[in-house]
Amino acid sequence: MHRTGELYGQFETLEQQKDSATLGMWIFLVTEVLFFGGLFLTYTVNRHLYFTAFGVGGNMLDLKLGATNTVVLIASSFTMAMSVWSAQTDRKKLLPLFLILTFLLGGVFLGIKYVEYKQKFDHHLVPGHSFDLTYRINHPAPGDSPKELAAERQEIEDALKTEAAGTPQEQLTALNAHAQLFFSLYFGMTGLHALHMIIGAGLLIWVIRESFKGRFTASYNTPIEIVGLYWHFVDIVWIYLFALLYLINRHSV
Amino acid sequence: MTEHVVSPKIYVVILLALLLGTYLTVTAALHDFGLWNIVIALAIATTKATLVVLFFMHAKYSPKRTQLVVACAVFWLALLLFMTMSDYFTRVDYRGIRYPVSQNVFIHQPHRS
Amino acid sequence: MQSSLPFFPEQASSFAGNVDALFMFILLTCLFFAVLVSLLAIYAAFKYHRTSPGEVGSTAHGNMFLEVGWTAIPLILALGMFAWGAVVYVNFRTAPKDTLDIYVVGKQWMWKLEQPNGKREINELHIPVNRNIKLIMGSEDVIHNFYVPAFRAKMDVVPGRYNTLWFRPTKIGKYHFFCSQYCGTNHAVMGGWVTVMDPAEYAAWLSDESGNVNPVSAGEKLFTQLACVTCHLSNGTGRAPSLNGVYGAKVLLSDGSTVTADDAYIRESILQPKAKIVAGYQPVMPTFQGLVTEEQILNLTAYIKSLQSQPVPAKGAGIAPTSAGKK
Amino acid sequence: MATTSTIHTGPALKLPEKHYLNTGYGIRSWLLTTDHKRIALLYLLSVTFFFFIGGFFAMMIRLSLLTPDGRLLSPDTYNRMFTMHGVSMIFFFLIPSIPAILGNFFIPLMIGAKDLAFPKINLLSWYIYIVGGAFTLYSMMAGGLDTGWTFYTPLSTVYSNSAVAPAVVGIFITGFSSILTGLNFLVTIHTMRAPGMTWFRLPLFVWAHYATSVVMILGTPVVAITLGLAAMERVFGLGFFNPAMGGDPILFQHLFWFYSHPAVYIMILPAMGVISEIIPTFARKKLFGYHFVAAASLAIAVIGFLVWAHHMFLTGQSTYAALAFSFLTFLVAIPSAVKVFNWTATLFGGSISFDTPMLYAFGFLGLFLVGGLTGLFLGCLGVDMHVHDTYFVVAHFHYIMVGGAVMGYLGGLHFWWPKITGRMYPEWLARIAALVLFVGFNLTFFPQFVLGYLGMPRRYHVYPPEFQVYNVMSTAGASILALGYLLPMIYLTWAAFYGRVAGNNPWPATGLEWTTPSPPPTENFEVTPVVTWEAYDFHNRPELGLDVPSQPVGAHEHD
Repeated sequence: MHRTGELYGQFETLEQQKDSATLGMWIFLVTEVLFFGGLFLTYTVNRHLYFTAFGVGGNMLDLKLGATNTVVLIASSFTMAMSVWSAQTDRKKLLPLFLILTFLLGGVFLGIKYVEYKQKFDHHLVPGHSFDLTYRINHPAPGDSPKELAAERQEIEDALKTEAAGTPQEQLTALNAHAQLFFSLYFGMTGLHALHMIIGAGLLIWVIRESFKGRFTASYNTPIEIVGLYWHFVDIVWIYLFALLYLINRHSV
Repeated sequence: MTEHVVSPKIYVVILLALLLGTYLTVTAALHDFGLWNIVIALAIATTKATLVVLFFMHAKYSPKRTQLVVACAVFWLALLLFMTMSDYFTRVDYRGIRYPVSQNVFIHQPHRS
Repeated sequence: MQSSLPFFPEQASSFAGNVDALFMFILLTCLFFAVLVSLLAIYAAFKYHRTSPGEVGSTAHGNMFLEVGWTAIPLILALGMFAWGAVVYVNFRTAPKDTLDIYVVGKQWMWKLEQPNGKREINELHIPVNRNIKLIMGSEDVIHNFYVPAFRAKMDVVPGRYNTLWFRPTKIGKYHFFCSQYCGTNHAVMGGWVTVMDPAEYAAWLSDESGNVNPVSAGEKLFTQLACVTCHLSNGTGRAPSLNGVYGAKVLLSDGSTVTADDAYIRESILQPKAKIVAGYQPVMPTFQGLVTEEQILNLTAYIKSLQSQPVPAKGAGIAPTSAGKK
Repeated sequence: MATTSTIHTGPALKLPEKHYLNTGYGIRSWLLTTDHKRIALLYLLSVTFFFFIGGFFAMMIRLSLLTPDGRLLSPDTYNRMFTMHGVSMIFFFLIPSIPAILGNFFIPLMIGAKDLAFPKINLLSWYIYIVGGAFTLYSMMAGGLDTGWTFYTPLSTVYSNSAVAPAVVGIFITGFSSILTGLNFLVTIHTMRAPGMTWFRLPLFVWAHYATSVVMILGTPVVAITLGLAAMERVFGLGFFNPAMGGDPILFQHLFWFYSHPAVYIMILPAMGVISEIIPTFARKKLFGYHFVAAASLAIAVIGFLVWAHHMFLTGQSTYAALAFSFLTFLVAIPSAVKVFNWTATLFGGSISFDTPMLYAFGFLGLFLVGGLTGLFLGCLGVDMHVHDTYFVVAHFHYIMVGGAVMGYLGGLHFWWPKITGRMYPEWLARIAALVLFVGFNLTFFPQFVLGYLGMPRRYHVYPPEFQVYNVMSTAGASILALGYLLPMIYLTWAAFYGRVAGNNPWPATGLEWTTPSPPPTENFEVTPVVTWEAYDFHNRPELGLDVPSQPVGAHEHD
């Protein structure tokens, strides 16, 4: 199909085109909701079955980094919304600025996520053969606060009491297995989320390039709006991930 | 279809509300409210998500059709979660006890044949 | 199955009649509609056959009365089927109290079954006629399904949990049982025979122990081997409660609740000792998960059962005093 | 030649000068096309390929079951055969067949659009399908697959020794093809309708695809993530569904059936849509109860999502949940019944011809009746406890999926073949093939109902000898069925090149797709059509050249 200006051949009008694109994106987001939905269900069922072990796992996540990331992502959602506004009101200088800000905030998020992942690797909290809930308390790094470590030890000991197994070693195996489920889900959910962030960042690079060319105007800004919808959706997923993974049972520390 | 331009003022207000929500949810999580912690965390998350959908994503100003799409997403996600959990919450084990009472799942080591 | 073209399997359990009656009800209802619709379609096809190339049909395009009618009538019939089916199923899922309990373990690709007295069978099940039988089933690997067509009953056997299947055989004979959940290579041969016997014959068969180790003595041996005996002293002075008389009695737990010491409780206590701690004792018992096989657990249970008649010490038993009310 | 229906008798018909098939000939003009019609043909080829792979496995299964002791195949080979039969037929044939071929081709034509809303995404869908198919084919060659198409854990994730991971990844990938197709259809139906094409003037084929698309976009992502988790479990040893590591195998079944039950509606709804086109055309009469049939499609799509755990009545699911799911299962039967009644009612007062598509429609009606009604037995808790996982289930879903969906698919192919290729197929040969299929099908699958009630479990490589009689019948039927499938494959291909030129509207039918030349031009319509008539209205369409009694028709123009 031939393209006339910004109008693709299968459409009659720009309005119809925008209508289709927006609806298409919303429907795609519904699909995404259900895609993450499968993970949320797996999480819910296992949280129901292994409430304590999941609590221990959640408390091993870094609340400060998680909260910072939430703020960063909310801010990037805001700058994304401002990009849409800039495009709609024909502010051709502001538009790339806000888009770049969004992109940078997204980068900061991924950077912080990298730091968190690295911590988990260092603490042997990655599912697999070397998974060990007690690695950190047994191998403290120089910078670790003793108070924090003591709290962590206490929590694991409390949790062990609820695991229905025998010798301390076997109890630990069971707790490890259940906590490993938590971390499998943690990496699965945040990993899939990060993958979405990376795709979003790729889309941002594309619209930033096009915005420098001045392609987006008050009458044609569909791509900005579409990328915006996607970006906000990724933000929403994180809002829930933060609550479910980082916050539940946090008080028990 | 005329486009609704949302003013930056609203965006700023929503941004502040979201940041406030984040502060509240972290603070609430650090206090022990028992099972209410879960409710609070999810309620705040849902409020935040709703704000993002309504204002940042312009669902409030979109045609009914878009709102229907959003409603479908929520509805089907709820179906998936609640109908499955309805099985888990009402399951009884072989003794007629609700499952799981304790973690009464016996674990066999897997042995590949 | 005498006739060469059988349509119904034998009816050999209390469910069979119910299931077949329900089946016939649905079958007749469905046949009525299938025949009705087919006849109408065939009739119309000939009656309204096109006679000239340019002919068109009538302008009729709907009738509210018909639409409501053919929505409502099938709905009512369907709800009837649901209700009847629900009654049959709830009965099937609710085992009566007075059952003969048989432990069933499915593994790739055999069935191990164990009679209440510990007599073990592989791919064979002997049961007395007209007795409520309850199978308590677990799997060692993948999901299986225990299915006896003549009893019209089946249930999945899921690893990681127990499912139960109860039935009441009503006819003496030998019936196939199958694994009806696909479980890998030899799924098709993972089956055997259920032999329904006269109660007296069954009793004779059960007590014929040739070729079988007595589970009680096997359990007693294990009780020593696994060092259970070092804590569970029979006189009640050990670190763990005496097990004399505990089987079938109510046990007072540390959280104030009570639990009946049945096979399931014993099994759980062996595999997950920390799940329910007897009041007044410390959670010191190690788990035997992975250390004992399903059969050994059954042997241990049989031994503990045999202690039922032993004298209960005044102190050091976990049995709840009769005055202990509900929590 | 069908004198009863075809108005054109003169030899004057010619193919149009320029149409979508002759706009380009190179391989690039096909592999890089964004024309929905060409993409539909790409799907036609690839889907047919998988149909024959699946059909080959089916034949091996039936041959092996001829004797009770399974002499032909080893147990492992047999298990691979039925697994790969299921996987290729369900994920690579049935799910894409009608939507991606006929839906892709005809939805834009039926609503008066130049193309789907997102032509590039449409092409992308096909490539995704091919990549997913390649993974699955690789799994079939590299060790095969023996988990059953349902991939139940922990068999699939821990115990199977076959190539599970590539197959699961292949299906995961193919899922996105389905999602994007559904998305494309939904947007197209919403935003691309021609002027005058209101919602209630849409052909029911479009309504059916609307409902199908809803299922595709809401269900497919769930099975995608589920299979993704299963693949992680298999490859990295995670424990989501592995009881040995604390996971729950029943959770896998919940997640799997959340999609895979509605997936049945992805297969049957489009077939129902085809039948809703064929019956009015060959009865020359408006479809009875248009609004009810349209609403029934949506009702099936929605209620279809509420019934999934009826596949799990005997897993130890809670009794309460089983009751709820059984109740909802009976509800979903109602809209299907409503459709059948409306189709039958349409016949009354019609002017019925027995052209091949109509024969398929009759065949569909009969087979779908049996398939649908036997679903009641399975949805009924008290009967399911006996027939669950037996051949009764196998017979039931083949009546739905083969008797229903494939009959609808073949009916649709015949109905629209003149539009797709511009040429007619040989009518008498086609009628014979339709009859052969009907007879072969019933002989194959009806005995399996009896087998199932007698208690023969499904997926059995060997079986007790008393079941042999019915198995022999079934295998005999399968041979006839195979012939029935080969025939259309041969004569349709022949007809595409050498058939008689069909003209724009050979039947004639009322849809917009018949107002454009056959084969249609690349842009579908030279001028955007304006719709002024209701769906299936033969009485106010003088251009069809029919003898409408009460209304004098000016001139008998042939299109």
